[in-house]
Amino acid sequence: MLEPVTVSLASLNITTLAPMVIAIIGALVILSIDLFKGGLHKSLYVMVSLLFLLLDLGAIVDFGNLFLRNGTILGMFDVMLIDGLAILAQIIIVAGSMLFIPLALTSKRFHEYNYPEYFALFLFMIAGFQFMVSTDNLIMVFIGLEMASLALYTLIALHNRSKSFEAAVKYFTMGALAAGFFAFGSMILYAITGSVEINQIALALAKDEYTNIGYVLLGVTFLLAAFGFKLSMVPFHTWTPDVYEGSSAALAGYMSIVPKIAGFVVAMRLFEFLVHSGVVWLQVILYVVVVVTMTASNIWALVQSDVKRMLAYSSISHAGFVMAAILIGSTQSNTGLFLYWALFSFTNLGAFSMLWVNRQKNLVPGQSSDHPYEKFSGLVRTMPMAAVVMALFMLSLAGVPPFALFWGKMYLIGSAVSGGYTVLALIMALNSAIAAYYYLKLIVFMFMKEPLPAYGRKYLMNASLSLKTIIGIAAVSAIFGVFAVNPLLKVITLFVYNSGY
Amino acid sequence: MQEHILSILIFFPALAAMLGFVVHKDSAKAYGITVAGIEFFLSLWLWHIYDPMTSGMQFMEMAPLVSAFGINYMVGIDGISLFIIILSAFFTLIGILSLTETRRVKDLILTLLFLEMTMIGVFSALDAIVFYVFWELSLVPMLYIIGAWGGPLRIYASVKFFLYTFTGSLVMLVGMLFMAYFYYQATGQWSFSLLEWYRLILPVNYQMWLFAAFFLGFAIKVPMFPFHTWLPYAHGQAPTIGSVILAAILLKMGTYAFVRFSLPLFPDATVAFMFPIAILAIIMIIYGAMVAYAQEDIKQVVAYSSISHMGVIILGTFALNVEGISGSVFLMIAHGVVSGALFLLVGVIYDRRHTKLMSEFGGLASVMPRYATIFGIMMMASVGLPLTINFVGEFLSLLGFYKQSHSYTLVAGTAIIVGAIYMLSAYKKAFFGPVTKEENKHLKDLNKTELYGLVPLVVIAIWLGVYPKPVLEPINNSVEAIVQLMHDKAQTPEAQKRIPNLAKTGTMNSVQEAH
Amino acid sequence: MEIYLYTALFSPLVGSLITALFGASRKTYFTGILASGLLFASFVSSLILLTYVMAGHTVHVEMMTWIATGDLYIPFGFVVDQVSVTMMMVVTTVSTVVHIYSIGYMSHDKGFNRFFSYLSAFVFSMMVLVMSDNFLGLFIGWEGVGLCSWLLIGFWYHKESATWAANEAFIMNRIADLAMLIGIFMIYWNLGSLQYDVVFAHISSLPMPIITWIGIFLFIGAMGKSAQFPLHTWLADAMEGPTPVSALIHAATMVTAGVYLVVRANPIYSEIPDVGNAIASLGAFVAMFAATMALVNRDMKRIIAYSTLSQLGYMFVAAGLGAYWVALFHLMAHAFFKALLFLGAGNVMHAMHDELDPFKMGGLKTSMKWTWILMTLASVALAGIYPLAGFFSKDLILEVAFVEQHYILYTVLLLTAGMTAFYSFRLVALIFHGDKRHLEHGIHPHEAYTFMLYAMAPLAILAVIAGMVFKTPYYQMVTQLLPAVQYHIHNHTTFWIMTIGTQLFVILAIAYAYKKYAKAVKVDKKVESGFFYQLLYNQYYIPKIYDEVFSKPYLQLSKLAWKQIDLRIVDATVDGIANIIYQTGEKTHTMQDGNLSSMLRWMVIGVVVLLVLAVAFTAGYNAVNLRAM
Amino acid sequence: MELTLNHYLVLSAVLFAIGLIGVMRRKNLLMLFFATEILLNAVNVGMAAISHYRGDYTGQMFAFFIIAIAASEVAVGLGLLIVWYKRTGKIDLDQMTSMRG
Amino acid sequence: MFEAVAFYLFAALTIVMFTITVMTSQALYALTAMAAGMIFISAFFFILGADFLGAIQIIVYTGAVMALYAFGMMFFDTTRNVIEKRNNPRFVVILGGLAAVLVVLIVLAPIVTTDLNAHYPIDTSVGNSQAIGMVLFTKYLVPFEVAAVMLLVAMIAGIVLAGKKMDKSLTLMADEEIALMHALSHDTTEEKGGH
Repeated sequence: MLEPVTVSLASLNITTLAPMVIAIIGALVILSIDLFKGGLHKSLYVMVSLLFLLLDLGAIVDFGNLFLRNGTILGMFDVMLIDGLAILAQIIIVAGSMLFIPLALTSKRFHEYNYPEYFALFLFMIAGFQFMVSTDNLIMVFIGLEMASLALYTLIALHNRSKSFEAAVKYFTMGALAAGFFAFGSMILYAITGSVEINQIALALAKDEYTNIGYVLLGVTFLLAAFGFKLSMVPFHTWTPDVYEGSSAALAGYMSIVPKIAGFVVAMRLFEFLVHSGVVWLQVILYVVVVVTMTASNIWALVQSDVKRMLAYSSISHAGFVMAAILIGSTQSNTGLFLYWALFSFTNLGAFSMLWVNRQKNLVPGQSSDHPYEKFSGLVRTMPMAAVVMALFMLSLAGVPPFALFWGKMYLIGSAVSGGYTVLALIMALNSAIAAYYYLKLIVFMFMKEPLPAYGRKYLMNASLSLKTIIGIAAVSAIFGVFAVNPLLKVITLFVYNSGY
Repeated sequence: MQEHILSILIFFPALAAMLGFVVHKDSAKAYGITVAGIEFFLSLWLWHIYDPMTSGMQFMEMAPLVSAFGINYMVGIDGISLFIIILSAFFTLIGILSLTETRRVKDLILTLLFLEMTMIGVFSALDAIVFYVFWELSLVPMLYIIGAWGGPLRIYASVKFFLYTFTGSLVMLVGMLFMAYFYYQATGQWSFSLLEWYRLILPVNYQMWLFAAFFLGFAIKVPMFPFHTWLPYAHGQAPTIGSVILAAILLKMGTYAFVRFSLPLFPDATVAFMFPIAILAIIMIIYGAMVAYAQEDIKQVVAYSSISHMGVIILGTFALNVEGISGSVFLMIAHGVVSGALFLLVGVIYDRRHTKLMSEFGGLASVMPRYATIFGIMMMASVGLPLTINFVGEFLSLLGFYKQSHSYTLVAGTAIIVGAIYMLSAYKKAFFGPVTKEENKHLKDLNKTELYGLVPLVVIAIWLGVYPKPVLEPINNSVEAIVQLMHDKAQTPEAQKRIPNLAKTGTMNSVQEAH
Repeated sequence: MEIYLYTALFSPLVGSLITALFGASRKTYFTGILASGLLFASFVSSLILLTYVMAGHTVHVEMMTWIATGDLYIPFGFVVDQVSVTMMMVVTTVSTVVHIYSIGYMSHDKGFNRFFSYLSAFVFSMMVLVMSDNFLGLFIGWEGVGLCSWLLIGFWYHKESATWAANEAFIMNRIADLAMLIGIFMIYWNLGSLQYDVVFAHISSLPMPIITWIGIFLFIGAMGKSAQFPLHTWLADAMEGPTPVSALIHAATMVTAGVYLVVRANPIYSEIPDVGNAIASLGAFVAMFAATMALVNRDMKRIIAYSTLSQLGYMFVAAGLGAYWVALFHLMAHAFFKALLFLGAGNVMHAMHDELDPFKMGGLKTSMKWTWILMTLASVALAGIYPLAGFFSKDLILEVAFVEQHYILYTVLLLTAGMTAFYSFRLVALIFHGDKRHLEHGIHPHEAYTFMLYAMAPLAILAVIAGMVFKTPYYQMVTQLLPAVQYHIHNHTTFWIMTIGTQLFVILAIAYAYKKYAKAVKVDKKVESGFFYQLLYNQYYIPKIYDEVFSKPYLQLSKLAWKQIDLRIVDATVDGIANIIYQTGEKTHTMQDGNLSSMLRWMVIGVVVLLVLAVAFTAGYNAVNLRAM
Repeated sequence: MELTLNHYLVLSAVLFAIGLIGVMRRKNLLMLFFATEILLNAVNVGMAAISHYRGDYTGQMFAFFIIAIAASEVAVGLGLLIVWYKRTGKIDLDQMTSMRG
Repeated sequence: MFEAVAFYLFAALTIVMFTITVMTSQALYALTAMAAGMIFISAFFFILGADFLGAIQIIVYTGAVMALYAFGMMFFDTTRNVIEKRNNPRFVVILGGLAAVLVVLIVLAPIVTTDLNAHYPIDTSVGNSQAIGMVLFTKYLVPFEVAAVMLLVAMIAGIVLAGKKMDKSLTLMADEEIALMHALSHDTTEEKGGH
């Protein structure tokens, strides 16, 4: 017979669930509000979401303090793992979400914002990502991932036009395949180690001295494919441009940041010990994947005719760039990863917000996508401030100093150099040069061409004060990012180093 | 104020540019002149309070930027940078003064002010990353200037300019990071401070790689053969003001960086690469001159002549002795003045006729005598006539390199011949002969605005040719410090031999040594 | 004395600058008079300095630092010693005359003011050249006169030929200047200074090869300025400039700078007699070579130019053989009579409406009596007839060659003397005697302004007396600095035979010239189409060869470098790389065909590739481990 | 012949591959979703087998959650299909190529 | 022995069923074959002693999932022959086959492990369901709850997506049209269609 289990509540550390629970409660609150009184304006939901996210962030920051005092916190039968990575990732996730959710406050009406469920799902998704990063149990990762993904698919589809359905279906289907890969990969690792917890897996593998190398590689292959999908590594990236194009610019921007950081953290937990285990294969594969992802997506971005698709490819490239940090696997590089992503999120937020504000509902004749380059022709004449700000984001993305992203880029390349990956560092640098071309292309259109009359009054269609504020925040942080670098570096290093990465 | 003079110099124009958004577009030029004028006077004041007898850095400022990674905002100047800074301020002023552009003048002027910030920043940065920041940032306004106000191929030209330079400098960035990593390994601390780096003696094989990485960045900027092809396009398409600044200041960034980075950081590699680079420099000199000779467009002649002259500067830099390096630094300034003036002059004629083809002109000397005179003076300066500014630099550069190699110098010396060939033939085509074209018969001679821009340049070109001492002396003192540093750091016997030791001999009495 | 030095040096500059201000304005005699006046001041100052130097003093001033860096220290230093004062006298005298003359000559020219500005600038440069106390200072003047020469040759810039000649002169001089620079570099790196006194004091301490190379390089520099073969072609072409310019620059002063350099650097050349011999040989060759070309030329000014070239050859013979003072003396004498000759030619040109072919003139002595007299006088002096200047200076060089036992040189020079006499009087005969052929062309000649003739008078006087009167005092003065060697043929018989023989030879040549050209001119078609005539007439085809071998190929090569190398290779490579990247994108972005099925397939392909690698790696890993076991 | 874990793993792999073929082959989205179910089921077999041979419940847990996930995916997937079908009247993925390049 | 026979039998059956599922062009066949395959898979669970899982498999898959799919099939009208354009069918099979071969190649190797201690050892003394419950509500309590939330998410997603509100797209409508639509909707009862 089974013995009754007695567990002290204290040892459970139920508070470890606090951030996610806050998000979930927020979602439920939104649903209930709608239940009692329907048809409320979206601004209410935006603000409620924002409030709960603020609480969420508060909880995380609290954990941050706790972590700095006591180190890693385990909870709920060791399923929850709050370490530095988790805290940093959650901060980026929640903060990123907080910056994106106000983008719903457009002056034009879009379908998705009519749904209170949209905001509920948004909060569920955030909770999903939070679960995903604050555990090292593959089951938990999987569930968190799926919860977030399912919500995300829906959010994309709610934009409600054929392109967004197409995007959602594509994303969903590929996601299902990736889920299969993830499950299979976890199964293989479970088969050889008898565990689904990453640190246990690492221990078991080390104990066995990687005797079952075939199995290890098999498992890693499938997991790599699964995370390759999530992080859009070539050739698992194919969904990215289509999904970005299909979804609203706001969501596309969101997708380029938040889901990826969650993916990076899990990938870091999973692959880093493998990289350090001396499995040459993995190093080589990661190397190849990183280089191919960076380069190929850059090259494809060159030939795009739509700015959003270009940004999609560019974000693939950025992801590849950051993936290099995992390959290098030093404290410096992991710090670099978070730094880069923190800075990237602001700049990318800005860039996508700029697309969002100029999203027009009715395409002009001959316009095949929402944001063709031509639309930006001569913007500096018609709306100089918008052009300057957009150019600023492009320059930052291109890594032109002193704008924010340059510092991330520099630090990452620096970590490659000090990690002994000189050639990689050079490739990273040269890729930035290729990338500069397509960012410049937009600048060229904005600053050096004559305005096209067809698009004359289409810019800032969608702008509202809150959107402008968000863009302002992004712009300010892109320009003055340099002053944030030092504190960020210090904090991130502290967190990353104390988590043992 | 004196302690923060450099920061003021760097950021004043940028701040002014931001405020300038408010200024009405009709008053933009006046605003630009005011700001550039103030900046220029500040730079003159900087010269005034600069102590020419000291060789080290002056007016140093430091503020932590990313101290966790050893990046600090650190600026300071020595004799080498001082004059290029003044030149930058000067040319911005001259450029705005003689601006004839009518399209979106305000944008152009504000862009120029931003550009001024980056230029002064580059030349006063003492931290590699700060240097890099300004270095890269300078591309942006230039991109805009070429791309928005340029000729028909402007977009191609501007993007090519940007990407080419950007690529090179990214490789340089990797080099800088490597350098910082070495410093970290050696001392356990991150630092990008140039002065800290100077203290580091690197293993020779690392020096080679790092030198190569830095070289790529600098060489594209200079531009050295075979990385020069962005230059003709950039100049050919750029508006006058763009060409002026590009030729006068931006190109100097490359050569300046050689002096500031490559030489003192990697003395052994510098010596090892001296001859290959000298060969490139010689190719630049002769090949550039030949290509210039073949041009049909007078602006392209000047553009290619820049390549040729930059070859001499490079040669002087790699002479590795005080004479050569001082000469090359002086020539940087000289070439700035002269090529800047020449581009301005080409701009004058372009404004009137909207063509730069020499075949469209001829006989201008009789129609526009003042113009022809000033052009002639500047051409002669460009050719390196004694008592003009260029001669001092060219002479010293070649003199310096003669110490390293006689035969190379002999070949490089053909600069004075081939230079004369393309310049005189271009002058002949445009200015001499009968006036054949009807349109040319009634061209107006230089007007007052144009003279305001050109006359000071003529004065400088001659003044510094006759009396280079005020400029040459500070340069000399700073260069001596660099050469001594290089000598002290040199490890290979070859390098020790090639780089003179100034400390030991004191005032060299070579007559005695010759025995 | 410094004040005189500065006056001598800077008053031409002041003149130049002031007149330059009027450069673009309408002609005003004021400029000409002012420039001439200032030059006269310079002349007077030079004269005062001459007396001072004659008394055995020298003046040496250092005005200010010019270039100082590293160990290099170059001041603006000026020295007035026996050598430079000679040159100063020559320069100021001739240029004063030419200035005054030009007021008349250029009176109808639009560029009157500009002309004086250039001319004075030239004088200033020349003064810097001769007065400098270091090599780089000399180089300033050297290049300065080059510039002024360029300006003045191309003075009539609307003429294609003039501008072409100007550029040719400048570029050719530049070639030589490079060598000179190299020589300067060598001096600096070996001696650490460029000051004459330091250099000359220590030159003998250097190893022989180095001195030799220094000597050679400096001489190549001199060759350019003095138009020695093979850099001579520019001089004849330089006659495109106004005639006073030819008189001043391309006869009296600038072209003699090369000789001056060799004389000035005599301590160097004394160390290397072999180089000296080579210089002398080249000089003799050029003397003869130029004279032959002058024999058949049909351009009045070119004939005189070739004659100048020939005389420069003489000077180099003297200088090369170590007879520096003789070279300098001939330089001085030559300056007077050659300038006179040119100015006379200028009068003729004016009268003939710029006609230059003497075969289209004739019988001018009636209408231009004074010019005739002056030119004949100058020609006699040039031919070296006793007691005119040429006899004392030129025949002295013959003696030098003889005394130094360079008989071949002597023979060559002797023959050349004959030719000189012939072509000089061929010219005089063609112009002033015989039929008035010019009437066919409807030209009615008239004599030049009187004041121009007066201006020429001092030169005429000097051409007559310079040799006779100046020789001894000059020798005494100049040998305080230069090696004092008296060239006397001690055997009196030989001396007399030689002197009288030479005189007879020259007179015969003159007589032949008169006989052939003074009456009716018969054009002998057969002779003219002969090989030698054509060879000489075409200047040994050298300009043509230069054009074919250097100019054209250089242009071709330049075009090739631009169109083929720069655009097709260097630039195309860069664009090619960019294009390859872009095209790769164009070609491969179709991989994203928007079809979900292929997207899924890509994912599976990715997995399969990874699997293949995994299996391969596992196999390899196992193989290694098994072997290890 | 004793059954070992490897038997099950091979079976799992084969089933997974069948699923992959289905995923790649199917153009009808509904039937494509069938194939994704096969993928997950294949994993479940393996999980249960490992759990059995290891004597560890974790595998069964994993399988349990996978079933849950599969079920939720069906819900969302069908929802997406329905809107898509309502809009276009087709669920053939070849119709879904408006975004490319 | 029985186990082996059962294994091979069910293995063959599942493989055949799933092959039919992916290869047939009849949607109905595919659905049926899949349902059958699922049931056969539950047989493995029973063989492996995971009774609870077997039960769940049958209930969830054959009960819920299949029902959903069947509903979907009817909705999409895919009961007839499904015409699918095939491109490179051979490529697909080769790729799939290759994947299978490669994975099988690896999983054929025996697993060597020193770590034989199960984290949550199977306790034969109690029933499978009980034991599962024990683990599920201790260690996997959080995942379990999160899975519940996930199902909620899926539910909301399904409802929202299939709801009537999706029929008209505000995204594609101009502002005037939306205003007009709202004006009309106040008259009718159509307040909101999501629920």
